[in-house]
Amino acid sequence: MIRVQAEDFDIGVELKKLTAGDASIGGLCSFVGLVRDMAGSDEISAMTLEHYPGMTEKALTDIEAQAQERWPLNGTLIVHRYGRLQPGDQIVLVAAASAHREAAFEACHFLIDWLKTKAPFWKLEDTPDGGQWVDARDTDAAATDRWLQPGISVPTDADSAE
Amino acid sequence: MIRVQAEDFDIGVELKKLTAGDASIGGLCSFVGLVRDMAGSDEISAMTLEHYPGMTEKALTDIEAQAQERWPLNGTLIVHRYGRLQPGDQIVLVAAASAHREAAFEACHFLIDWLKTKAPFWKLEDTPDGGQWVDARDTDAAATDRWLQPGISVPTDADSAE
Amino acid sequence: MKIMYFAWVREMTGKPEENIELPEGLATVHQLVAWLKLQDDVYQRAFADESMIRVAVNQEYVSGDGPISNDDEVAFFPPVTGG
Amino acid sequence: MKIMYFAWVREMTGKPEENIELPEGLATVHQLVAWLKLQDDVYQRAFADESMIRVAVNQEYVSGDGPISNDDEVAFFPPVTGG
Repeated sequence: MIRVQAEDFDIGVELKKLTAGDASIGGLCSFVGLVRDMAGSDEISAMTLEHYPGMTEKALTDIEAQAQERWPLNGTLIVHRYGRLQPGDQIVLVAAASAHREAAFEACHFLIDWLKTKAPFWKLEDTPDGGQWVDARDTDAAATDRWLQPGISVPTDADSAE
Repeated sequence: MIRVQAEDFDIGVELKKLTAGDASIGGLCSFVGLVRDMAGSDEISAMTLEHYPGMTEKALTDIEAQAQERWPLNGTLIVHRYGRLQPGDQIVLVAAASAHREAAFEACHFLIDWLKTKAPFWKLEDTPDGGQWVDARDTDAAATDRWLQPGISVPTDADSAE
Repeated sequence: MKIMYFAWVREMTGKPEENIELPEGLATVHQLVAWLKLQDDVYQRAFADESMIRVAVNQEYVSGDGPISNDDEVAFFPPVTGG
Repeated sequence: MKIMYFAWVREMTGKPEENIELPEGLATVHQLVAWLKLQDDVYQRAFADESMIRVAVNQEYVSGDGPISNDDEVAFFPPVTGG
């Protein structure tokens, strides 16, 4: 399930919907990204998230599908906001539910890593020197690439009941 | 922050409390463990969680302290239930908030891995053959041990702004 | 062809999108960029460092030699920074 | 000394806890267990496979040669299965 919206979201409500009625879920891992008041050494008073309507939804749907292909998941969720946000505001929620804890953790980590380099969002930060577009980071590209290594193990169903 | 209780918890409320008022948090990772209706091949109709009051709180406090020593964290949370639970019920919530996404993920993963082999809880499952104490699993011991490897990297503050 | 610009690429071209008639003989993204640069200085500046530009054709990432046609939606933008 | 039992160890001893006067000369967990086994068959059965028993003294994990004294709270239980 993916959603792109200007409004804030309630983590509890979102996760409840994701797991409701499925008692075969043993583990639910989620990650929330928030606006920090500091980035590097510039103080951030606010930021604006621009995105590419249409392509964003396609990209997020594709990222979810890839996670579900790699791990045995009961459900996944991506909610991403756009528009003007303040320090402390929630930007994104990703979550993965599985029978098994390792699958939930790895899939959730994968979702945010891939989203960061593949979903068409751009951050414009308000700084004391005016608006500044955030640069893409090498560490994010590396975080994405690590999921492409042949060594990444996909847990089997057999030996890791939650 | 740790809590041991019979009552259910609201993930959204708990996580809100954990991050409230701290705009230096960039990432919040959480994990919820739930009662599955199947464990191995036996159908589970319910389970009872016994614990060791006093030692439980000590053990959880110690696990939190170790996470905070290993990663740069703004906050951590462990809420664990005891008593009688039904399939689909929430058992445990662990969460870690940090400026950085990798630290939040790793610390959250560490919290649940260590809790599983160190916190004095025991699960008694109702099965068609009567009550059965759940056996400790080798995979949980291995998951704990991996955090003892000298190769486990602790992310530095420098190059991974959220 | 619909061309879209996002983030600082949009700011540099001065418009979020435009419709053009794709000239005969332009078959790849590279060729389209080269042609745009000939039309106006704003494209010269926006595409000065092509290594900083990402391209999507019909909302899928493509490389510079990706094929284009007059019915396509082509988008130019910087590396993404969401999440 | 307060001795506590949890999970199936509690079921096998038939009690969640008991208070005993620690006999002179018992200085380690191992020695306590050996002494308990002499007192009653239920301890023989509960501690039959000591590799399945974990021990905490004053709510901290200890090994079999961990020291004990009459003022301690000693707990015996199976490997934990929470989370």
